[in-house]
Amino acid sequence: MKIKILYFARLKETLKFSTEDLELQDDEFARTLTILKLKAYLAKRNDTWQQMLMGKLKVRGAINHELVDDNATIADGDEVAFFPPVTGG
Amino acid sequence: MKIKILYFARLKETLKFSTEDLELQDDEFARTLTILKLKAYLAKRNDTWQQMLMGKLKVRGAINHELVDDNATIADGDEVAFFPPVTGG
Amino acid sequence: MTVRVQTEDFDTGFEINQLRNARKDTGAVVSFIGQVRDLNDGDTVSQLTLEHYQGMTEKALEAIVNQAQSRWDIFDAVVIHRVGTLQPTDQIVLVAVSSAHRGEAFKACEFIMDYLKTEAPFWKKEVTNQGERWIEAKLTDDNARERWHEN
Amino acid sequence: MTVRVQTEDFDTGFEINQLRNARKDTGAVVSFIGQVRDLNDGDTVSQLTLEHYQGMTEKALEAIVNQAQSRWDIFDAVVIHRVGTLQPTDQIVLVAVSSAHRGEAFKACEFIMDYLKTEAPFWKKEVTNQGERWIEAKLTDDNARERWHEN
Repeated sequence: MKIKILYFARLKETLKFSTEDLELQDDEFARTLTILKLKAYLAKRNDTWQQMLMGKLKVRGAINHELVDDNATIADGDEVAFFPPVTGG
Repeated sequence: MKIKILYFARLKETLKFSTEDLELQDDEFARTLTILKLKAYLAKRNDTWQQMLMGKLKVRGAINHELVDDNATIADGDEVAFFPPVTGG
Repeated sequence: MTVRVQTEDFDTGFEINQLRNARKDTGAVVSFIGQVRDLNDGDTVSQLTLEHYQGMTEKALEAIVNQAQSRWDIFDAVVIHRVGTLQPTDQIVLVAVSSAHRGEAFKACEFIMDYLKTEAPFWKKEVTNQGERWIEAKLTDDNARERWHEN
Repeated sequence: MTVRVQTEDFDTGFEINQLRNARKDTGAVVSFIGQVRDLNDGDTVSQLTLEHYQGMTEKALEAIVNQAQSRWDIFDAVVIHRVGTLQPTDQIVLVAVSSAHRGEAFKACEFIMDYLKTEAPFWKKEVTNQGERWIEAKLTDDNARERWHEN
């Protein structure tokens, strides 16, 4: 299973990542992958990732350009994005 | 007692008056003159005046450029105006 | 505050930019433009004439803007209303309001329009395919104004 | 519907006139302009940078305008949002809505702004006399959007 992940604003700046391609083994974990599970998975990378994705900061997720909540399911080939609450206008 | 009266829109058009100076004897009637009393007084001129000022048409009054209701008192030297409900904007 | 009653057309972009640039802490400008429709009550309109009560009109508009300024935290407001003879798509009225944040500007702009519609001494007469007629005041306009008493 | 995300400035007067003249039965155009303030949370702002999620932004804005069109009887809407680096008094966003009558245009315009503020993927970073900082989302913006669920 292959997904693309994008990071924006404070997340991009602190994680020093704007985009990455992630390949996951096609197992139970991948087949039931949600936004929350993916956050927890990425948070294991190190303290900074833990803090940014599972800390106090509110992180919103999008799948294929649609805002989704933590329980939304991620499928093979999806474009996932993580960002802080939006502040345009 | 001398007042100035202005007429607008449908009133002006039907009464064929845009403005007039009215002189009233300085008696009890004049001293207690209200918008409603003035309407009734003018309405006696003929059927058209009766119809326009005391008929079905809603007539609004202003004294010295301020919208007022029927009970507002008119004083010597006042500028009184009669017109239909406004329709600008 | 700017209040003008005029026969000439106005330049909306210019007026809005004046408001925008007057203060560097301006964050929001809300504007309303009303224009002549080619259709009213199902009939085709070819011309609209606006009459007003010279001497009272500006005072009434200023009183409305003052009320808006006392109710909401706005910076400035522009009201321009045309009189005379107009054609469909001609501009009739511009109301523009500036403020720090959008909520206040939206409310004040709509408030000014709702009051203008019911308290400023303008009257419209239209030429339609059915002939000439005075436009009647609308109950919906009275209701729109009444809303502002509730809160 | 017009939705644009761009670094260049826009001409409000031009955009509003396009909307005005598109249909002869247009009676009302309501517009909102948001601009960079020189002051935020008590600090002097010298610069603002807007980041966005290219690919999602236009779709999110179009979805918001579609929602407005399904809720209110409006004719057309324009949304232009700038990205990149801006200075105080620079324009950030224009939302303009046309309709037959003013009530619908006011509601749709404010609705679009409230949803844009909470659902369109833009992020602001400002340079102030206290240094650089990301602007935090405001609870008042969430509340502004929530209002629209009630009626």
